[in-house]
Amino acid sequence: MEKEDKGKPVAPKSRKSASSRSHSTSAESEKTIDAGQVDQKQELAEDAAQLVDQADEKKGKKTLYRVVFFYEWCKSCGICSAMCPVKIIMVDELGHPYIEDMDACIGCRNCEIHCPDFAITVKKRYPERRKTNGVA
Amino acid sequence: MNSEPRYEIRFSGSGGQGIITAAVVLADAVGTLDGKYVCQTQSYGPEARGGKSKAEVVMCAEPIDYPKAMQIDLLLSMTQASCDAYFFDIKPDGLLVVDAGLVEQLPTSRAVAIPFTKIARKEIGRELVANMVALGAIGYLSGQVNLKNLEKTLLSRVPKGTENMNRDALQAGIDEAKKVDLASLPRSFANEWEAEV
Amino acid sequence: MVVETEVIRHEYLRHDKKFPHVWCPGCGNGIVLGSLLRAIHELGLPKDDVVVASGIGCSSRLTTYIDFNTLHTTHGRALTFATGVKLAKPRLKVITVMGDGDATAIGGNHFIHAARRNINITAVIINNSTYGMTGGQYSPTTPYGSKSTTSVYGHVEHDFSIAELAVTAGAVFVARGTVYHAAQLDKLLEQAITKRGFSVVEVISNCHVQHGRRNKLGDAVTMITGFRDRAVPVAKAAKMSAEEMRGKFTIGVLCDVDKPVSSEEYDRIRQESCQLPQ
Amino acid sequence: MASPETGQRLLLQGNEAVVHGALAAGCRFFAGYPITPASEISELLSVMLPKVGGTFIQMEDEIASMGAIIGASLAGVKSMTATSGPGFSLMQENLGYACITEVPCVVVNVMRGGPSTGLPTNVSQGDVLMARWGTHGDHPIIVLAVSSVADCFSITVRAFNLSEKYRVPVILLSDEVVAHTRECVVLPSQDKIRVVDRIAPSVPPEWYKPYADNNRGVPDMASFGEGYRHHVTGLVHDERGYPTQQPKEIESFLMRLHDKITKGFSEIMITKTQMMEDADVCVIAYGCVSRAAMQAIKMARAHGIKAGMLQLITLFPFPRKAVDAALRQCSAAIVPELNLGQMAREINRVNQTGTRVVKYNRIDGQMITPDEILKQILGVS
Repeated sequence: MEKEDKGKPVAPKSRKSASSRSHSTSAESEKTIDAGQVDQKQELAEDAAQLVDQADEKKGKKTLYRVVFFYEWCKSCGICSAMCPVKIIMVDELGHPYIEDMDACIGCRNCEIHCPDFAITVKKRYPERRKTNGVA
Repeated sequence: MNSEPRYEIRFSGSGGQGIITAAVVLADAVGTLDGKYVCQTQSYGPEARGGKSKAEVVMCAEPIDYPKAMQIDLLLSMTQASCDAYFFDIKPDGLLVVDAGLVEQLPTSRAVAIPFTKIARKEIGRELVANMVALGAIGYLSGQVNLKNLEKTLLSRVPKGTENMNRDALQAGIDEAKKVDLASLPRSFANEWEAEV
Repeated sequence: MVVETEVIRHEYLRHDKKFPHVWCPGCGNGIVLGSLLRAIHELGLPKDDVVVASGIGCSSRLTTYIDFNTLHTTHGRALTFATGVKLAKPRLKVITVMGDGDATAIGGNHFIHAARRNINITAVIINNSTYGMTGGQYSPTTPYGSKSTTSVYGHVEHDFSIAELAVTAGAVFVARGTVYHAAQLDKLLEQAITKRGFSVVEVISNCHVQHGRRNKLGDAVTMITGFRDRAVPVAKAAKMSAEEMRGKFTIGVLCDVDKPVSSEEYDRIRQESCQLPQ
Repeated sequence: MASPETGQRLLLQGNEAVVHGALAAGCRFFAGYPITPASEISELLSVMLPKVGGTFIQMEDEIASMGAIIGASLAGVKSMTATSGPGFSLMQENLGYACITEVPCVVVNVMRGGPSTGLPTNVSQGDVLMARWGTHGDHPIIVLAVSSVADCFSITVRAFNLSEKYRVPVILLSDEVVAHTRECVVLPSQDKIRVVDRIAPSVPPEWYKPYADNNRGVPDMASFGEGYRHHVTGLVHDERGYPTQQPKEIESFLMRLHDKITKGFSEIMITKTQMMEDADVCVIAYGCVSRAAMQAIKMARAHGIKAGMLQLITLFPFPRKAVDAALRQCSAAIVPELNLGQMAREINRVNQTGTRVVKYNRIDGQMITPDEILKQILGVS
């Protein structure tokens, strides 16, 4: 199952997102950060990783995120798209979500926590990405 | 009818007179300490509070099949109403024991009237223990229980601090019953129980 | 930082159950389940020590999917089973998940008495204002005038507030959240699970398929984002007039008090009487 | 109330003996709601349970009581509730839940006159078929009836043992007369009492299938919090405990519920015969009525009539073999009951010999007296 999680989303839908990703600029994404913080303020502060992110931003480096859809479980309800503060989650003709501009993602995780079907994971995108240590 | 005769006692009165407590103490003494088979039953519900109340003790040297009284050997009545209501299945040679102050019309001549409530009030100082005075009298008159065991059981069952009062009440009942000459009653069977006591 | 869904998926969902789950696309039940699992994860509760009991209804189906000791009981009775489990094995963390009809109609008596009794149980009540599973009949929280399959001419009865009912019945912790405010919901659930005593979290959720469609409330997205506009934080609501609060509801912690917990008190009695001469 | 001291003669009420039996069988959880004539069981257990490390709780109603004991049993604690007719009616839904989820528990129903509030302080045997068929669905259940204070102790222990062994709720039918009669009993010491406990799984948790069939038909039972995380549901479920709608799985599951009881018939069906060796007429009775019947049989013997007694202790599964043997042997059977013939109907159902089955019924809240039964015996001899 673990393999499916990582493998599947890249398959049919990823073409669009992959192509759009290259067009994004850092200026665009910075502009939308304020809008994206609506409901998530409390939790953002708690996290140590966030401090690292802030430090990175000061240095002019921006944390990149990757939104992974697990299409097997997706029921195309459209909530993720509606919840995205930077409006990068688009919906295709069949109702399946895809990312318009992955670099514009601010990592608010609104889509992830509002997905009723456990079909979205938002991950940090480091060049040398650490393995998730969240597993108890 | 039965190879081993049953002895059946019915306690009757009104709710609050301690009729059931008296029956339980007797049953406990006969069953646990005397070692006979015993069944104690009672009427439940609304009639146990203020209305007619009854409790029965059946004792036998052999296991008891039917747990309720069938033909009563001894009926205790602490009120007129209960006497009238529960007298019907007493044996022809059964004995009726009543509270002299509370039961005025006796349905049989084989009856003993002792003023239990008056004794409790005058000698013990508490009307509350009239049931124990009656229990003492019944224990003696029935001849079915070892009186020492009866006292022992009573003391183990009453609330702490009331032991003396209850013991005195029981003894007053026994003393009063000793004054009764059962032989003078018509068709007495006094000889049978005298041998046992 | 929220735990990644991938972790939740791998760690807490039953790998031998068929997914996706039974709920309709866009159903808030899934969002609440996500919040609940994140809260349990954040608290670091061992899976073996968690018991999740549910009643009957859409929301109550969630016990099937999660890898704890799960108990899918009869309609409205989840709290009674939970009471038995908790008292029999006090070290277990007992959480019940119920719907609005489940908890407050058929299970209303158990609900108020669980609150009064103050046993260490957390009750999560997903309120979607209708009986979804049985086909959209009116529930105790269906608003006055609404349409349902059993009130096609408009509902003539009045609804009540589950959270306020819980406060009055004596629950020591009562909070209300919505599926829109999912991040806040995580926190509320964490607080409720940690709280000693009977804690209640009412979650305002959507049933766009039954309640929404009949009352022209729009699709899942419209209903869920609608909660953003109708929800008022407790502190802010305190300054608003009744007129301003019309059609709105408060969210956040409504009640947080401390009271002796009956299950703990009973433990003490048990320990004392065990030492008495037998 | 003193704690029971083994080996000592004690004067106990039927209800009190049930309590001591339950404690001896290992009951450590009781949830109940006050109701005449079962309240003494609650009262005494509220005193006794904490002393032995157990739990007593008075719930808000009988529905909740039944739910709580199932919850406690799932957590690994032997549990019981006690009630009377109206409360027993309320328990039916969750009783069905205990049947389908195979949760061991004991439900004591001290029968009183019905229907509805009926006759709260009077005796009856009106709940016999309800005990068997009260909850919906086609399920097996074990129903036992007590007739004396000594029974109340020993049959309660049996009830727990059967419940634990077969993972099935056991209904213990008492009645107002047995419940409130005081008799002397000597409680056996704990080491003389055979106590059966449910079998816990021996496989590692990953291998555990909570409802898998085995040669006994009774799956091993893991309790909550022991590492065997599993799902318990009142929906028809597969061997993993998950809801199923596969006709094959449904049928094999429901058949297993029946089969496990069928396999245990010889142990489950308890009857008692007295004076049956040469009997021409038998009285088939249970509960308090069997006491009157026994007295009547002795009276009949004094009249020179060869009467005998078949006392049913297990009412369901119906002890067909014992009843059949009695019917074959005798020319007539008297079935006295405090209802309009609920067991007589069962007896007639299995009567293949043409033996005359005579019902004798009373529904006026009073006991059947030995004289009345004797009259019936005389009538058929």
